[in-house]
Amino acid sequence: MSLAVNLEQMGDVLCIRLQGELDHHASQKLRSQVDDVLAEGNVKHILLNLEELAFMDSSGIGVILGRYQQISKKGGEMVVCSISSPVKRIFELSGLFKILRLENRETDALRKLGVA
Amino acid sequence: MSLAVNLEQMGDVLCIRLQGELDHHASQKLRSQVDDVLAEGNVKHILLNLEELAFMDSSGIGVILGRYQQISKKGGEMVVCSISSPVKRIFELSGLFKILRLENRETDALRKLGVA
Amino acid sequence: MKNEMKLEFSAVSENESFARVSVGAFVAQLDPNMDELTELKTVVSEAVTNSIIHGYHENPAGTITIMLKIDVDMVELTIKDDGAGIENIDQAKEPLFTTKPELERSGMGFTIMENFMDEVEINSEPGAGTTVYLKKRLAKSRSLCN
Amino acid sequence: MKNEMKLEFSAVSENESFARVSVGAFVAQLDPNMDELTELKTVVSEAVTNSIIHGYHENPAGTITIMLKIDVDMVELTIKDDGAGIENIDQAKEPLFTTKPELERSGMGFTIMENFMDEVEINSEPGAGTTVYLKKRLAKSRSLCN
Ligand SMILES: Nc1ncnc2c1ncn2[C@@H]1O[C@H](COP(=O)(O)OP(=O)(O)O)[C@@H](O)[C@H]1O
Ligand SMILES: Nc1ncnc2c1ncn2[C@@H]1O[C@H](COP(=O)(O)OP(=O)(O)O)[C@@H](O)[C@H]1O
Repeated sequence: MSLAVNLEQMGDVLCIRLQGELDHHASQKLRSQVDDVLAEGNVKHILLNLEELAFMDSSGIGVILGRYQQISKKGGEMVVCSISSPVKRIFELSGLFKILRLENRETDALRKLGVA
Repeated sequence: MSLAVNLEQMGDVLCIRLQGELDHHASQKLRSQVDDVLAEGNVKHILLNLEELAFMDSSGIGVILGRYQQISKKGGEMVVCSISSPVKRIFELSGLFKILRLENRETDALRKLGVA
Repeated sequence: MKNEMKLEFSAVSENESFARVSVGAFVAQLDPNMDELTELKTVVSEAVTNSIIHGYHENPAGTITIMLKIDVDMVELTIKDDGAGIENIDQAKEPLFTTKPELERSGMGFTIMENFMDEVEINSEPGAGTTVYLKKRLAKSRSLCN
Repeated sequence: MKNEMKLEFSAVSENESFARVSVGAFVAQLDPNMDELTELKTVVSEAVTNSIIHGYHENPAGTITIMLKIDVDMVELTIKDDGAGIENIDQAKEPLFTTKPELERSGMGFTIMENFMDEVEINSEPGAGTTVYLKKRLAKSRSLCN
């Protein structure tokens, strides 16, 4: 199973929906796809919807942290929603929740970011 | 994925419903389960429902032929229904359709065997 | 893309499905269609089962080796045992021929391999084990559309 | 049941998911629960990725070997490369430590392995490759109920 990446921009929020498995191989494609959008300069916040993410290892941590650093420099924030329990454990081990906010559903997350 | 075997006797017909993968490993279990029922002596015909059979190799041919030989000695017949196209190819290669009758649906097959 | 793997495992029937899954997962990198994937899994199942039953007479101490090379649209599979070997290869390849009718073998293994693959090569000698080399070119129409 | 397998494959990132699927299919014979299966797939992914990135610096000519033994409720995994090796193993095991921050490595690989497995042993020397030995006892409550 590989990774399907769905990117949708809503106002100044980039919504990244991931489906499948996020490992080192998939992280390279994800990184370049997201960075292409960030380079356009209209994104402030990122919302990560992980509802359909079946697997993630520490390579996923790396790519998430890298995007976080880019948007946080410009005062943006990163929100994660619909996370499964195995992926949540990897987030917890890495201390990611110290910098990312967790929401249960995409609509709640979007509302709090002011775009729904 | 392993093999799930569902056996149901209806009159003198033994209906064998297979789900999963039928290879050499699974054929050993299937053979002994079916032979236990046949040993009771009340079965004349066999109906094989392969709707949920995802995979079969030549070990499946062997176990099907073995049961066919037992019931045909006593004048019974063997009917197969709901067969998928990859499994059908294995049946065709082995010439199984020369001795088994093919039906599309379980109800049709049972009606023709006189039990539905 | 070019890629290869080698897999060794105990000659027990539990590993037949493992071998199919592993080969299937590796070949998936070439994006085969469903029929091609089923054909490849079937020939793996046939050759591995033969090594377990005929090569090692179900002795779990035996080891089976699968080598798999993929390249663009080409799949090359080698399945090897160090078991009993085959006396008469031409006879073994005949449809319905089997030396183990008491185990309800159908004698269709090699016939299926020859029908599902483009090339089948059997190297075997009594006492020296058996190596089956199988080759298949995939249609690849789907990948070219991507 | 006792069973074992050995898997060798090219050090390319396409094989990370193949390695997870193969190990998962083999361990499935012990009927692990979903959490245990995810944990095992995760540690395989971590160790294989490390061999590709740190061991072989993404040179596809490298070979990675996985050895897997299962026995009743015990899983023993060995993942080996013949690559660069590790200078300071204690430092490498520290959470967040990485020698490749430019590749956005998180430095969490060994931490995850130690959290998900009962035993982790790293054997490595600069120039002599790296071997990671991982061991886990499964809960097995489900199998006992069957
Ligand atoms: N790996 C092997 N080692 C020894 N003998 C083999 C091997 N594979 C096949 N054979 C021989 O070839 C015969 C035909 O094989 P096959 O067509 O697969 O049918 P089957 O497995 O049903 O007997 C077998 O009965 C056996 O005598
Ligand atoms: N197979 C290996 N070969 C060489 N060095 C390795 C290997 N595995 C790990 N290392 C070293 O250990 C460090 C920590 O590994 P790890 O905790 O997995 O984090 P990361 O992979 O994110 O760097 C790596 O940065 C690398 O220097």
